[in-house]
Amino acid sequence: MTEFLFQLIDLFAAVLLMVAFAMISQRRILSLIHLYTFQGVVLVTATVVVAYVTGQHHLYYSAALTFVLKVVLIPFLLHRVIRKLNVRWDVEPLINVPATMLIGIVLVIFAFNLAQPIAQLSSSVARGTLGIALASVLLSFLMMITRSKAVPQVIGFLSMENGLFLAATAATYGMPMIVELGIALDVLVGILILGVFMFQIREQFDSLDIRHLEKLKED
Amino acid sequence: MNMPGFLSQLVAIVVALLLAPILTGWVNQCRAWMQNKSAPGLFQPFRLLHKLFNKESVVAEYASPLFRAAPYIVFGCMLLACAIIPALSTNLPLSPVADAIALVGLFALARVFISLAAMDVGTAFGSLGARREMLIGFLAEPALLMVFFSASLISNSTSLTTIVETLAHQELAIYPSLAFAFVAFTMVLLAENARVPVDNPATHLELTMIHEALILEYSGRHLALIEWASSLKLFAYYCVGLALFFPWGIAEAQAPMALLFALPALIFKLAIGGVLLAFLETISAKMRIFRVPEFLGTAFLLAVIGMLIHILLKA
Amino acid sequence: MDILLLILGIPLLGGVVLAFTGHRPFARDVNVVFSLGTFLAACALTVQVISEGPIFVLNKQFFIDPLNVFLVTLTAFVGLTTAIFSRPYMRVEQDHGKLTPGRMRLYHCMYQIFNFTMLLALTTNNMGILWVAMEAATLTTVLLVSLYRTAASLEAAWKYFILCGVGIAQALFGTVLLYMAAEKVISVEDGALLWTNLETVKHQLNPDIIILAFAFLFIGYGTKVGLVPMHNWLPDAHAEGPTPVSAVLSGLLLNVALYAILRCKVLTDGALDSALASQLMMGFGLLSVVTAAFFLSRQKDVKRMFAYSSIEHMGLITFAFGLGGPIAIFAGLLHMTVHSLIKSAIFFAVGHATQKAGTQIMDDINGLLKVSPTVGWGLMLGTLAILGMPPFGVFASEFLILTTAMREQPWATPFLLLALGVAFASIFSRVQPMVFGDTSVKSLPHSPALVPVFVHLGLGLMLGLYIPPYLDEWFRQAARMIGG
Amino acid sequence: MNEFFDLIAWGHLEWVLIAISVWLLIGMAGMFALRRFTLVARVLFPIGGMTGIILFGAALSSLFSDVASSIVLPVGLPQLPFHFRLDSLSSYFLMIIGAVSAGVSAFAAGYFRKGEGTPPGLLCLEYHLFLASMALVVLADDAYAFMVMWETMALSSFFLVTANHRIPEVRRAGYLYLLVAHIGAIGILLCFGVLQANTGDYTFANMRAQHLTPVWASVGFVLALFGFGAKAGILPLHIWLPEAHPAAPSPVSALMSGLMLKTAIYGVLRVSYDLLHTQIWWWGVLLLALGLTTAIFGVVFSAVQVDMKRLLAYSSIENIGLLFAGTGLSVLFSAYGMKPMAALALTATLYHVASHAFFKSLLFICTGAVLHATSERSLGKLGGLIRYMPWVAWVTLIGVLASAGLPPLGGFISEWLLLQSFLFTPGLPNSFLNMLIPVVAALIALVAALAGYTMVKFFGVIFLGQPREAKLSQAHDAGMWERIGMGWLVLGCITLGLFPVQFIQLIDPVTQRLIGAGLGQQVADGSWLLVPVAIERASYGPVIFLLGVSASFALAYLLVRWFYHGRIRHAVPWDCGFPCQNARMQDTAEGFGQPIREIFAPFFHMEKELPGPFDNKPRYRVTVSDHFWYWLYLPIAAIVERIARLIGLLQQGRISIYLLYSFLTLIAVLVVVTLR
Repeated sequence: MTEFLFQLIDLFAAVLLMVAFAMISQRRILSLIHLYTFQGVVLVTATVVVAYVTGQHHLYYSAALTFVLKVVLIPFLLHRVIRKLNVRWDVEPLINVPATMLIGIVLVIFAFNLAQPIAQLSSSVARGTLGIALASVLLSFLMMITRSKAVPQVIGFLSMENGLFLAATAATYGMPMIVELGIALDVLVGILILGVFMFQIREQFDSLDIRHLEKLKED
Repeated sequence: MNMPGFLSQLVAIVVALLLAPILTGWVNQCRAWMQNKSAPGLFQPFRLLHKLFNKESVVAEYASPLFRAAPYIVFGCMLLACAIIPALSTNLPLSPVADAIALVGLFALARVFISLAAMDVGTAFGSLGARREMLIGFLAEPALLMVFFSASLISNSTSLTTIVETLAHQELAIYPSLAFAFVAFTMVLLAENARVPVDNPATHLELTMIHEALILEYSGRHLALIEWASSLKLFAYYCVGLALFFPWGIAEAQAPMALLFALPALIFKLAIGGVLLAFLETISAKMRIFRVPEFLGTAFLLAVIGMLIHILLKA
Repeated sequence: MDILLLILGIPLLGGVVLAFTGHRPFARDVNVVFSLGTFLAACALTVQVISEGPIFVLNKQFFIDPLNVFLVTLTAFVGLTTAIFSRPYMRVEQDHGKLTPGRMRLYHCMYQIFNFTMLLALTTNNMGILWVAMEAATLTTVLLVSLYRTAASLEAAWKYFILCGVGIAQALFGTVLLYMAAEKVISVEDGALLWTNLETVKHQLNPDIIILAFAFLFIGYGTKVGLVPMHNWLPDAHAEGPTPVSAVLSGLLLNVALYAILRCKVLTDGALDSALASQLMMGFGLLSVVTAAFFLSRQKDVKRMFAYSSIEHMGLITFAFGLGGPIAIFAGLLHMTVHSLIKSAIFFAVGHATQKAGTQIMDDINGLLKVSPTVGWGLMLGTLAILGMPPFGVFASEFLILTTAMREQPWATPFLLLALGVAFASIFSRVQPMVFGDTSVKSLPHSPALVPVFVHLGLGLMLGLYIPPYLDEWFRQAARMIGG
Repeated sequence: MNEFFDLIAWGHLEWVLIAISVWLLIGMAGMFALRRFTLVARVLFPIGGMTGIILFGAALSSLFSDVASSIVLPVGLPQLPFHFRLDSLSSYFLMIIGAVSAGVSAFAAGYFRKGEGTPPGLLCLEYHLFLASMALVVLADDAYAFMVMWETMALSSFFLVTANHRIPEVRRAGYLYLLVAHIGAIGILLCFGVLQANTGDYTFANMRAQHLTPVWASVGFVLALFGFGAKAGILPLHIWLPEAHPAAPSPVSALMSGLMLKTAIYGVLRVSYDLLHTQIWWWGVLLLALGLTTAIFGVVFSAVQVDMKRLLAYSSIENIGLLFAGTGLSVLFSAYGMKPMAALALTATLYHVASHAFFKSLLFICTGAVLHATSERSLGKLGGLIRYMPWVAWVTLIGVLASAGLPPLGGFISEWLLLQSFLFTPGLPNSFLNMLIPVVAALIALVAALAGYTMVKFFGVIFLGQPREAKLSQAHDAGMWERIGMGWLVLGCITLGLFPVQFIQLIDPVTQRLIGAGLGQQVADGSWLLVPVAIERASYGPVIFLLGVSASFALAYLLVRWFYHGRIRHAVPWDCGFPCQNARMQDTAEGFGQPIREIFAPFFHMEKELPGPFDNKPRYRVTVSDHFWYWLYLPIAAIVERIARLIGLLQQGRISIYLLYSFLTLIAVLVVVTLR
C-alpha cells in the first residue's frame, strides 16, 4: 500500500514537471492560469499524500494553506486582472517554443544531476522529487526569461514558488509552520502588489507588454 | 695668509690687469698681419681704455641701477677669476675659495649680469644680444665644465692648483682624454670670447653680432670696464687652458723665487697662443647664428667623450 | 516587556497608526516620533548589550550578538535621520504636486513597515524568518520606489520586484536545503533553522548540501546586495524612488542583505573544509567593484551615479569579507557602518540639491556653494568621504582592506587600484562642477534639514579618527565569528 | 648659542606639537571669523607666521640634540593610534617647513584681498590645515597617521588651489591635481601594505623590524616611488603641477612648490633609507634616470613658457628632478656600501631641498606681488617693472640668482656638492655605471646652465626693459607685510648661500642617522671654506668669494672716480641709431624661448601658425604643449571611455536579459560548486 503511495508521490511530481513544460509551451494566458491552478491542485494532493504517509500533521495545515492560496485565491485574482485588462490574447515568447523546450530538457538533466547526490542524503520519503522540484524551479525561471508580457511573467514567478514548495515538502516535510505562514503571506501580498502594478502599467503604457519597460538603461 | 702667498697673489692680479689688454692687442695685431692689414699698436687697447674712461658716459634715461652696476660686477667677476687661476704660481691664497666648478659659476654670474643689463634698456638689439649670449652660455658652460672634469678625473680633484700640480709633476704621459678636452676647450674659448667663427667683435651687423649687441648702450667708463673685463676674460681662458694642458713653468708653492721664471714662461705661452688664435680666426669664416648650437654641441660632446675615454682607458 | 520586542513593536505600531493617519499634515512628525522611539529603544538595547552581552528572547527566536547589535542601532539611527530629512523634503515634493495625500499615507506607512522588516531581518535567529523579512522588505520598498507612479518609477519598481523576487526565491531554495542539512543534526523540535543552533553544530553539517545551499543563498541575497551581474535593479530603483528611499536602500537594505550572506557564510565555512565561499565572495566582490567603477564614468543622473557607487562599495565590502582574516573582516564591518552613514548623508544633500535645481541631471546643477553653502559643502565633503579621502572612516577601512590585500591577494590589488582610480575620476569630475562654479537658481521656501547630513558626516569623521571601545570589541568578536 | 638650545632642550616634540596645534587653532578661529577680513589677514596670518618661527626653533634645537622622541595620541584606529616621532630626518624637514611657512604667512597677511571667491576665514582654515598636515606628515610614525595626514595635505591644498573656483580652468586644475594625488596616495598605501609584511602592525617601528625578500622590498620601493613621484611631479606624473601652481593663490603655490613637493622627497628618503634596510643598486639607477629625465624636461619646458607661474612650476619640476637624481646617487653609493660618498650625495640633496624651498617660495610670492600690482600673469604683457616696484625687483633678483645656481647663493652650493659626488663615482665597482656617470654629470651641468637661461628670461622680461602695457606704469610696490615675508625668505637664501659649513652641521645628524656617515666633522675644519673631502680635492668659500667680487667692484668704482670722473648724461637709448623705438620691439617671452624651442624641438608638441607670404594681416602663433598628454593621458582616457561604453552595453533595460544574467550566474555558480 505505502509502496503504491510512494509511487503516487513520484507520479505527482512527474505531473508537476509536465505542467511546467506545458506552461513553457503554452501561449494563451487563460490556459496558463488554468495550468497554474492545476499545478496547485497537484501540489496539494501530493502534500496530502506525503502527510498521510509520514503522519506529519503540520503538512495538512500547509496543504490547506496552499489550497486556499494557490488554487482559490491567486487564480481568482489573476482571472479578475485579465478580465479587467482584457489581455487573454496570445503572447509570443522571445525565444520560440521548440528551442525553449530543448533548453528546458537540458535544464532538467542538469537539475537531476545536481539533486541526486543530495537526495540520497535526505531522510524524506519523497527524496526522489527533489530533483524534479529543482527542475521545475529552473523551468519557471526559463519561462520568466522568455515571456514578454507581464502576466505570464508573474505566473512564472508563482509557479517557481510552487516548485520551491514542492522542494520543501520533498526534502524536509515542509518548513516550520511559522516560516510557511510568512512565505504564504509574502506571496499573497506580492501578488496583490503585482496586480496593482499591472493596472498602473496598463494605464501608463496602455499595454502589458514589458518590452515597453526599457527606458531605464545605460546609453 | 703667509707673506709670499700674499705677494704671489698680488702679483697674479696685477699681471692679469696689465697683460690682459696687451694679449687682446697682440691677438688683434697678429690677425691684422695675417690679413695683410696694417696692425694697430700692441698697446692700442690701453689707449682705447684711457679714451673711454675720459669720456662721459651716456645712459638711457630710464635705465635702472642694474644697468650701471653691471659693468663693475662683470669686471669684479673677471678679476676674481684671474686671481684664482694659477697662471704664474700655484701658491694662491685665494685659489681655494673657488675651484673649477665655482670658476664656471663665476663666468656664468658675469654673463647673467651683462645679459640682464642688456635687457634693461629694452631696445630690440639689447634683448636680442642677451638672448644670443645666454644661448651660447647654456651650451658653453657645460662644455667647459666637462673639460674641467676630464682634468679632474685625472687628478682626482676639482681644485685648480691641485690639478696643475698633479699634471705638471707626473712624468710626461699622453692623455687622449685631454686631447679631446683640448679641442673642446678651444671651441668653447672661441665662443665665449666672441671670436670668429661664432661672433665677430669687429662688426655691428644686426644679423651676426652677439657681444656687441649686449654692450650697445654702454659708453664711457662703463664701456671701458666692460672692454677691460672682456680682455680679462680672454686672459683668464688662456690661463685656464695653459694651466690644464701646458702646466709647465708654473711656480710651485714651495719656491717663491720661481715666479721670476714663471712670468717669462707665461708671456711666451700667451704669445704663441695669441698667434694660434689669430690664425684660427683668420682661416675660419663666421657661421650663421643657428649653427652655433651645433658648434657648441660638438664641443660639449667632445668633452663628454673625453671623460668617457678616460674612464674606459683609465688614462 | 523586552526591549528587543520593543524595537520591533514600535515601527510595526507606527506602520499601523500611519496607515490611517499618514495623509495628515502632522503625519511627518508622527513618523519622526516613531523613528525616534525605535532609535531610543535601540540605544537602550545597546546599553543592555554593553552591560550584559548577547541576548535571546522568545525561546531563542530573536537574538542580539556582536554581529547584529551595531547594525540594529545603525538601522534605527539612519531610519531616524532619514525621517527627519524627509519632513521638509516630502513636504516640498507635495507642494510641487508630485504626491497626493494618499501617497503620503502610503509613504509614511510603508516607511515604518520597511524599518520593521529590516529590524526583523537583523534580529531574528531563524533563517526562515530572515528570508520572510527580506522578502517583506522587498515588497515594502517596491511600493516606496513606485511612489511617484511615473512611467519611469513604475518600470524601476517592476524590475526591482521581478529581479529581487526571483533572487529571493533562490534564497528560499537555499534555505530549504539548509534546513534539510540541519534536520539530520538537530531535531526539528528545538529549532533546526535557528542560526545559533546551526552555528554550534556547523561542523557536522553535510558539506555537499551546505555548499549547494550556499550557492543558492549567495545568488539570492547577493541579488539584493546588488552584486554584479545581478545588480541591474539597483540603479533604477535608486534613481526613480524618492530620495529618502534611495538613502535607506543604499544605507540600510544593502547592509541587511549582506548581513544575511554573512550569517550563511559562517555556517558554510564551518561545514566546508575548502574556502570556496570566501573565493566566491572575493570574485563577485572584485567583479562588482571594477564593473561599477566603469559604469560610474558614464552617468548623467546624480542619484543613479551614487547608486553605482553603492554597488562599488558593496563589492569592496564583499571582497573584504572574502579576504578573511581579522583585519579585513574588521575593515569590512567598519566599511558597512561608515558607508551607510556617508552614503545616506550624500543622498540627503543630493535630495536638497536636486530639489533646488529641479532636476537630477548633473549637467544642469551648478554652483551649489553659491545658492546654499551648507548643501554644497555637505555634498562635497560627503563625496570626498565616500571616495576614500581621510580622515573619514571610509578611508580607514579602505586602508586596512588594501594593505591586507597587498600581501594576502596581490593579484587583486591592480584591479582595486584601477577601480578606485576610475571611480574617483568619474565621481569627482561630476560633483565638482555641481558644487563649485556659478549658478542662477534661487533657494527654496522650506529650509532644508541639513542636521542629518552633518551628523552623519561627523560620525563618519569620528569613525575615521576614533572608534569607541565597545564598537571595536563588537567588530572584533564578529570578526572572530565570521573568520571562524 | 648651544646653551640657549640646552635651555629649551626639554621636549622638542612637545614644542613642535604645540606649534602645530596653534596652527589648527588659528584655522578654527578663521572658521569663526569667516568674513571678518581684517582680523583674519592682519592678526591670524601673522600669528601663524610666528608659530612657524617657533616650529623652526624647536626643530632646530632637536636637530642639535639628536635624540628621537616619540608620542602616541589616543586617536586613530583601535589597535593603531596615531604615532608621532621626531627624529633628525623629520626635524630637518620640520625646520624648513617652519622657516619657509613663516615668511609665506607674513606675505599672505598682506596678500589676500577682500572679495576673492572663498571667504577669508575659510582660506585661513584651509591654509593652516595645510601647514599643520604637512608638519604632521613629516612627524608621522605609523602608516595610518602618515596616510591620513598625507591626504589631508592633498585635500586642504586642493581647496586652496580651487579658492577661486568660479573660473573653469581653476576647477580643471584642481580636479587634475586631486586625482593624481589620490592615485599616488593609493600607491603609497599599497607600499605600506607591502612593508607591514602581513603582521597587521602598521607602525613604522614594526616595518623597520621586518626583513623583506629583495623582491618584496623592490615592489615596495617601486610603489613608493610611484606614489611619492605622483606628488613630487616626477615624469610622467607631472602634468598636474603646471596646472595647479598657476591656478592657486601665490602664497599657496609658494607653499606647494616650496614645501609640499619636499614631503615627497621626505617620503622617498623615509622609505628607502629608514623603513627598508638594504638598498639595491638598480633602485638608485631608476631614481637617477627618472630624476634626470624630469630635470631636463622641466627646465626645457620652463624655458619656453609665457606664463610666469607656469614657468616657475616647470622649474620646480626641474628641481624635483635634480633632488631625485641626488637621492638616486646616494642610494647607488650606499647600495655598494660607499657610505661617505652616499653621505655626500645625500647632503647635496638635502641642501638643495632647503635652498629650493627658500628661493622657489620667494619667487612665487614675488610673482604674487607682481600679479597684484599688475593683474597680469602673461610675460608678454609685463616688463620694466623694476622702475615701479624696485623692492620686489631686487628681491626677485636674489631669488633668480639662487635659482639659476649661481655663486655665491644657495642653489649653487647644492649643485656644487652634487657634482662633487659625481666625481667620486669612478670608485663604483660596476663598470657600466662608471660609463654612465660622465653623461649624468654632463646632463646636470646642462640643466644648471639652462636654468640660468630660464631665470634670465624670467627676470628680464618681467622687470627689465620697457613696460609692454601702458597700465603697468600704475604698478605699486609691495606692502609692509609682503616685504617682511620676502625679506625673511631672502635672508634664508643668502644665509644658505654664504654659510654652507654651518648649515651642513644641521644636515650631518640626518645623514648620520640614515647612512651612518656625515660631512659634519670633515667640513667643520675649514670654517670659511667648504671642504667636503679634502682641501686638495675641492673647496669653495662663498663669503670670501663675495668679498672678492665686491672688493674688486668697489676698487674699480673708486679708482675710476679717483683717476677719472663720475660724469653721466641721460639720453634716449641709442640702439644703433634706430629712430622709432617702442616697447613692442623688445624680445617677447616667446622670442626668448625660441632658440630652446628650435634646439629641443622633439621635446615639445608644437602647433605653429605661420603667415603666408601674401596675406596682408600676417599672424604668427605657436603653442607648445606636453607630449605626455597625447602619448599617455588622452589614450588612457580613451581606453577607459571605451571600456565604459562596452560595459554599458550590459544594461540595456530589457528585463528578460537581466533575468538571463541572474539565471546564467546561478547555473555557473552551481557548476562551480559541484565541480569543486
